[in-house]
Amino acid sequence: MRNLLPNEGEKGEMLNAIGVRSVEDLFADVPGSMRRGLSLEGSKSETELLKELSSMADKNKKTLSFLGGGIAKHYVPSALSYLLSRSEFLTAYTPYQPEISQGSLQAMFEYQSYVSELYGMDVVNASMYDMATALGESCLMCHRINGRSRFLIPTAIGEAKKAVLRNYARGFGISIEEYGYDERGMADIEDLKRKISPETTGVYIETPNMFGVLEEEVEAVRDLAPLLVIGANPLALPVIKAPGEYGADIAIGGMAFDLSFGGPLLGMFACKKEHMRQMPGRIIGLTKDEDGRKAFCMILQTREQHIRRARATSNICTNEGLLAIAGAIYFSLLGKNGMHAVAMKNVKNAMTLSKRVGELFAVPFEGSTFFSEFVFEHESMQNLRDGALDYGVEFGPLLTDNRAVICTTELHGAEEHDRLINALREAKNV
Amino acid sequence: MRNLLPNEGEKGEMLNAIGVRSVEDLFADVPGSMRRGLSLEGSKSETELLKELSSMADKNKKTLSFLGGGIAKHYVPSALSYLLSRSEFLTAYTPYQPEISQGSLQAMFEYQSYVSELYGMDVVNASMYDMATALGESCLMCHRINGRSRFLIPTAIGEAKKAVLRNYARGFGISIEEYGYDERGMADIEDLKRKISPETTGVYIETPNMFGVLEEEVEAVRDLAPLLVIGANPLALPVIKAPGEYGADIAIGGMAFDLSFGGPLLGMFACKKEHMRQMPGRIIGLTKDEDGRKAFCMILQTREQHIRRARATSNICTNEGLLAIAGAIYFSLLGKNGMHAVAMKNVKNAMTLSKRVGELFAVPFEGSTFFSEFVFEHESMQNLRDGALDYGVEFGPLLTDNRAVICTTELHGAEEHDRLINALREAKNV
Amino acid sequence: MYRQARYDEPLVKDLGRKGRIGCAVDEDVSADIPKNIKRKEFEFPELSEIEVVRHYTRLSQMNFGVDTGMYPLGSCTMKYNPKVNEEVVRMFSDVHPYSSEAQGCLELMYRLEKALCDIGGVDAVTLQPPAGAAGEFTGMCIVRAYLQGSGRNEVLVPDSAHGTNPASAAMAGFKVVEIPSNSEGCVDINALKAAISDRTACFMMTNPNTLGIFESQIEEITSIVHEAGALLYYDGANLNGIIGKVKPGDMGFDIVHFNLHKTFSTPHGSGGPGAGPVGVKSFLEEYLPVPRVREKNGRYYLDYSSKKSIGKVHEFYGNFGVLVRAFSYITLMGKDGLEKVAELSTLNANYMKEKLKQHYKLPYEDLRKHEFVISAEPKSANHIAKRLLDYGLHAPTVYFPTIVKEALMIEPTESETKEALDYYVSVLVEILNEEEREAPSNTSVRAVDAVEATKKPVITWR
Amino acid sequence: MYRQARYDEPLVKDLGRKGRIGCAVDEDVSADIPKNIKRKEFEFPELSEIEVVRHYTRLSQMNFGVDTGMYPLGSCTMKYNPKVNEEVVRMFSDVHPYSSEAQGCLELMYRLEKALCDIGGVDAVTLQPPAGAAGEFTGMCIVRAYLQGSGRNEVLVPDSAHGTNPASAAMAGFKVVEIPSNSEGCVDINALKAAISDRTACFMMTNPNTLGIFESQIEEITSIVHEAGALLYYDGANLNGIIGKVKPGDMGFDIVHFNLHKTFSTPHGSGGPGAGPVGVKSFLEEYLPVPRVREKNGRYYLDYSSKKSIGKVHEFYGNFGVLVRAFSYITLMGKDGLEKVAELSTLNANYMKEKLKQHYKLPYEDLRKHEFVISAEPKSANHIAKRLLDYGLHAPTVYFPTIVKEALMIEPTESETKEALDYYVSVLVEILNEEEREAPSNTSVRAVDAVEATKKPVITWR
Ligand SMILES: Cc1ncc(COP(=O)(O)O)c(C=O)c1O
Ligand SMILES: Cc1ncc(COP(=O)(O)O)c(C=O)c1O
Repeated sequence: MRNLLPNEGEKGEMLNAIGVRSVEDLFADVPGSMRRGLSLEGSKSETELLKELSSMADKNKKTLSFLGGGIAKHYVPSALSYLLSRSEFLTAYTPYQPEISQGSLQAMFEYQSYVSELYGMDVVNASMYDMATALGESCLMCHRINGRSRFLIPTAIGEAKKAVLRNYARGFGISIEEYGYDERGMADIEDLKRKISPETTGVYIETPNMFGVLEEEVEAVRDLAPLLVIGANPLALPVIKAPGEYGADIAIGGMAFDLSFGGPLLGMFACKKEHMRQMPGRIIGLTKDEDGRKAFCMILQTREQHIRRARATSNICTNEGLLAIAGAIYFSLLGKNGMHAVAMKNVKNAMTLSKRVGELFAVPFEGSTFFSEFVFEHESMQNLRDGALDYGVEFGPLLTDNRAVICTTELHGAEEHDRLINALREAKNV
Repeated sequence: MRNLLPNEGEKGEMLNAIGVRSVEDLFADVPGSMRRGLSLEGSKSETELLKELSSMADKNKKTLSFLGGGIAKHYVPSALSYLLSRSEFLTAYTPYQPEISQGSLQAMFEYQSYVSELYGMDVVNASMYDMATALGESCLMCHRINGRSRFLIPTAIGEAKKAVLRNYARGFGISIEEYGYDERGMADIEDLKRKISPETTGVYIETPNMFGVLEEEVEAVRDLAPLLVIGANPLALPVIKAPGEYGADIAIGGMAFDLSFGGPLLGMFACKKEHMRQMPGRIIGLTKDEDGRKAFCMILQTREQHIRRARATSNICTNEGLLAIAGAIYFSLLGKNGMHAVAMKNVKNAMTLSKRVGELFAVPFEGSTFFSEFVFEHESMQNLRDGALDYGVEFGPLLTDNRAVICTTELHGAEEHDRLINALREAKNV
Repeated sequence: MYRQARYDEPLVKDLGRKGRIGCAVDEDVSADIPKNIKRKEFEFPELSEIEVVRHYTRLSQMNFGVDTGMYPLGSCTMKYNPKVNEEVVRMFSDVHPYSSEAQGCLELMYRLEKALCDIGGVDAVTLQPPAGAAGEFTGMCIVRAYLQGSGRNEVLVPDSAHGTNPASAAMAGFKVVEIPSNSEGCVDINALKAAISDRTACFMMTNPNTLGIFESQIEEITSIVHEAGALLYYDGANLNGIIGKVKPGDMGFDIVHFNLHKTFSTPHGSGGPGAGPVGVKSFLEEYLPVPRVREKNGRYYLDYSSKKSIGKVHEFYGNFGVLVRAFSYITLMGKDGLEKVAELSTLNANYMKEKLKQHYKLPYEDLRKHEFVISAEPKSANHIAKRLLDYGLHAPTVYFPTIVKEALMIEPTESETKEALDYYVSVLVEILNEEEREAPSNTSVRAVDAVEATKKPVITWR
Repeated sequence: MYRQARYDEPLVKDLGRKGRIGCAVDEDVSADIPKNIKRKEFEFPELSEIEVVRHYTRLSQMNFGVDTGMYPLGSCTMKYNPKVNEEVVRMFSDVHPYSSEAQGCLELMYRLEKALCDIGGVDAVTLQPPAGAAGEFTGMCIVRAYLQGSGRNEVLVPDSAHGTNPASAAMAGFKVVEIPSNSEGCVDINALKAAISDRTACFMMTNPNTLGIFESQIEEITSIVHEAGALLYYDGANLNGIIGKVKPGDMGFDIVHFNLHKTFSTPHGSGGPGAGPVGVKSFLEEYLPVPRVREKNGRYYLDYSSKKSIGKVHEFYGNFGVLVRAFSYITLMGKDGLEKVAELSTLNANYMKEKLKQHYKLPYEDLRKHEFVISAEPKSANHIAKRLLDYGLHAPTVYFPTIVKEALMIEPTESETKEALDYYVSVLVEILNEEEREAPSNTSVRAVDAVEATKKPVITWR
């Protein structure tokens, strides 16, 4: 603990310089009646800490994972973790002083550019907390743009996202309504037509959706939506049409580099140029320095809370900066061919495995194209899941008592698929 | 694999520029008769590689380790591993161009200075391969200094060190002879007196020695030795007299930051100023640049193989540079108080545990002061060791069929000691 | 003299060549994509691994972090981030949030909540908000839920408040009313009394406030607010000045957020991720986001059952990786260490303030907690900031709080050595007195044209 | 224009203050040390963690590695070191060399030996030597043991040989005889014939040689040496130019060392650690150092039984951490990848050479393998080197081999992009033709006074 408190030995000297007698004098302004110490344990050595926390970490059992549901373990090149560990990126604040922060600014500009290419959108911010909060912000942004108060979302998106969205919408009195899915697991356009009204501010559609289905009805949705918000898995975009190609007003996405029990995540947010000034979050711009050299800085800050305060486009301040840098590095390492291969592999693996699982269980939405995950059915999912766990294999999440997700990414090969199928077969027969 | 071969796509263009037609033309000078391809497997993806190697690593069973014998697991602050991972240190070569390599040069100079303080010696080189090769070099250096051809070493040092030393000595016709130890496990001065002769070039003594015993006869050895070589564990030196205080001509030592199955290790080598020009290895010196700024560069290179060739003081070229930098960082992080505490803890743990083990087994050399390790006896050590392994506890190495080392460092607490004692008690009763 | 590294580093898109790749993946896969949704064109730069690594290594050297030098950004608590935390976080990096085998993660969350309850003087904590502002928003959602139907739709904030406070309140649907500061830089009690009414839902404050001054009339403030039937919200960004000395809950706050990336030493990552856990008094516990972490017979589990819960503010359980670092830090420091954090951060701030007030204008009364604000007048705060960069020192926060002209807001934190403080002071004095000159010159680029950048926004390379 | 970072960074001893510490250890321990051996005074600098981290972070920015820019040191094979290797090595970092539970480590060693046998065209390999020079010394010990009593006590080396070759031979007790190069820069066959005798124990060479030229008379050389009853030693430092194309064993070499820190992409660590495994033909296998790694029924074990073994050259099994990286690299690259290493490193070298020979003097004939030597004449090699630094490019090896005046020895490796090669060439041409000027100016310090440094050696801060 002393390693982090360098001036312990300099206290006397410094108190002298201040002209007080004791450290307590520095707290004379705090009413004594409310003072109270901590009841935590005492400080630990690094060795004790590592022992304690590694034994805690060991309580997380390792399984062969087919877990999905909006987040999945993907391949992360070692070079990425190394570069992110560099303290010049890791221990910097938001780049308020651009001259001494060109490194993170350029990396974030590159991130914005990559996302812009990937999503086919004009304007990208330098990250949101996650895809769920990005969805929330997109709803508010629609409301700012056209003033209307009904936001339509698919039934086939994760419950968690809906819960977050509702919190964002409530303050502005925006109602969230759902439109259903058809037998292919895609947007039910007839239902959407029924739900849409002059009060609709925007319509959200997601691809792949909660069922892992690559959505084929985006165009039909666009034709109906006053403002179109598309959520897309960035890893799928190299092989499917970009939100920009559909004319999305806003596009959102999310990414996890480490699973890290669900966070931190990278929330992506992009929009059309015409909506730029309604955009939430930080934006990095390219400019020049005094000598005419290429330089970067934060721009359009008058939208933000530190200037606009109560009328800001969002309250976001600290975002997921390091993950935006991670994004830039990831996209650079994968490049065109790597991104393409990963996308293809996630389709291929989902298709192959869904067929094999389909031999044992009902797999709804067969015939649709799956990206990395798909849903299957069993009368008692919880039992099946527990049974598979006995074989060291885990799938999920459960969507209902008899529906669950299986997720298979580019990290899986035939061996992993075999292990899942065996575990499912055994667990089914119990 | 393609990620490491950027010019695959540029081949044609580059061959054109060279003026040849195919890559094969570049190998026209290699007689076809001797050409043969590899029979290795094909290239792997990063994912496949990590799967394969982590399953290989999993074959190393984790035990609670009391293994010693010249190398032990010690506390390594996380800041050290981080700083060493910085590629400016990690991926640089020997600092042949000092102007662009001041970072590693200053760190190595600081390493030399730390070792100089620790060992109380004038001159330190920027690392040797390990302590065993440092011993070999010290023997040759004695020979260079006085021309004599018998080198005396204690019986109570590790077999491996002796084997390395013999290889170094053989080329110069130096005979290696041993002097024994007394009932305290320390240098047997009477025996040394018998062995010493006008042909003796130098005498080596080590503390703590193979029995973990802190040597108390160094002065007596010094009074007899024409040239005195002291080997000391750097972690013990904050609490025991430095080699320089005894007037050592040469001092050596070794350190491991990661165990890493025994390597790489840091070999330390220091000498008196008067012997400086006989010193093996690279030396960093402090000087100035053109503007009068503090600067560092390699010095006294005329001793080295790239200039002196067959008459160099050693053949060493690549050394353990990164570990010398690690040494500087380690010493800086621990500082005076940390080094002192670690030293004390290694004595205290060894003393405490040896007493507890002494209640179950014979512990020779009781009454001597142990540093981190000690020896104990049992009629069938191999069985005892295997028995303890069943309890997940490992000690060793075995010195003989009925003697083995137990090593306990600053990483152990009462809990670990209890586990060892229990395991030993159970294993003994089988 | 300091000089930041400089490389003529192109945009990544201008590196690489067709056909290259920066990592070893199996490139030989294809699958059928329905024609109507298949992408026709997809272009990304193509670089080999060495090109990517060099590019971002060079960029990193053109960036400045706490590990590079002193970074006393006021209100940001740029303390040193212990490296051991990075080692600990790797132990937890591979756990899926929907895994049912994550007892270790749940235990960590449970124990971190308990520790924050102790530190904050609150009864229950949610770890879900992914940043301080998200914590504020969570708090405002709780206020909204708790006061539903009461007709209370105003949130009061001091004029010295951080921008996220009014923004978060507004996002939760409240009308924001600003309370002016008095001549001591503190909440003007009369103004507060005048503003408060049965429309008031909540008063948001931070204490010590953004001037670094402890609002010693806090007891009076809380009783005014509570008697009016409103809630009191604590913005925890300034906890570093009082941690272990006094607990926000004990001051009378009902809702408290913690900035783990400030007080609890998790690195700022060039802008994030952070974490903004929120603690509440027991009467608000059932409003906290779901899931809650609970324990039964030594097993931890996630509980989604709370009926009154506001729902969710993050897709999963928040920025768990940040939580791990904070837990590691709290464990390392312990009670004794954390109590010293307030002492030494306050000592450092007052030490600098004493030295500087002989040269710079120091508005408001003397004693500070962990930070203080001076005015650069008659020079511009911006110029002082840029000149500091030339010495390899990061600038303080400038122009905040807005109630001080040419504000320089300095927060040295407990991490800095006396020598570092002395050097920073000496440079501040030197540049105040020097002849006017252009700045900065020693950074990788010189003064950046931000005006042009916003006028003609270039946001991507497309 | 490139500018290396610069900090006025004091020596670590001038940082810190009495009573500080840089890590969290239990400081409250003491034990009895006998008075006669107890140390009275022990002084070390006392720094807090932030001071240590800043100090070495700043120093690192004043250093240049492969990750910073092109580093074409001839004979050193400064290729890019894949980051995945650093991830792999961590998996093995905690195993004690005397553990009996280390099957994973032993398997890795066993399989690495097999892979090197394949690559080297040899029958058995020891991984023990901790560097190239140590490999040479090991080889010479083997020669010594094999020829014991034969009266053969001379080792021949070409005059272009690396300094470690004669030094290693001498350290093993041999007399060293230099063989001059012919006008093509290769071994002068007649001189070899003249020098060889029944006193000759061994001829050490590297092929391609240090000029980057493949000694195409290698078959004649090996038969001369073997007919004379001597052994042939291969210095593997230059394997990168031929790996996968031709095997040293197939060229007729009896003993071969490998520089894992060159051909096999393990980072050089500012000077080490390296690893210098040695391979031999079967008739020499029993002389290899102990222990050997053996396999029986799927279990690996260490075998110390070899009677004729030369013993040991490292306390344990060599630089295992380096071995892991090399194994990882070989696994990643595979047969197809490794074969391309020679192709592309040779392509890159010849490409640069072709462009440069229009401007610089190129001694000896044209075709090169992975490296080539040009002469800076009439300028000095040192000046060219220093000017390169100003562009953020590391200099080539200078003044080696000594048979070329003002030698610049350039080895681009297969890692570098064509663009990087083009840029390096363009800078080399530019600085050859520019007016004389002082150099370097853009590095963290300017020209270092090495003469004074050696005249009055200051080796420590004491
Ligand atoms: C006083 C104050 N409140 C709130 C915040 C917002 O916290 P965050 O950036 O984590 O959203 C900050 C951050 O700068 C702050 O300084
Ligand atoms: C041709 C040659 N041989 C031998 C060596 C010695 O290898 P090491 O430095 O690993 O001891 C080198 C290293 O520079 C070399 O270039």
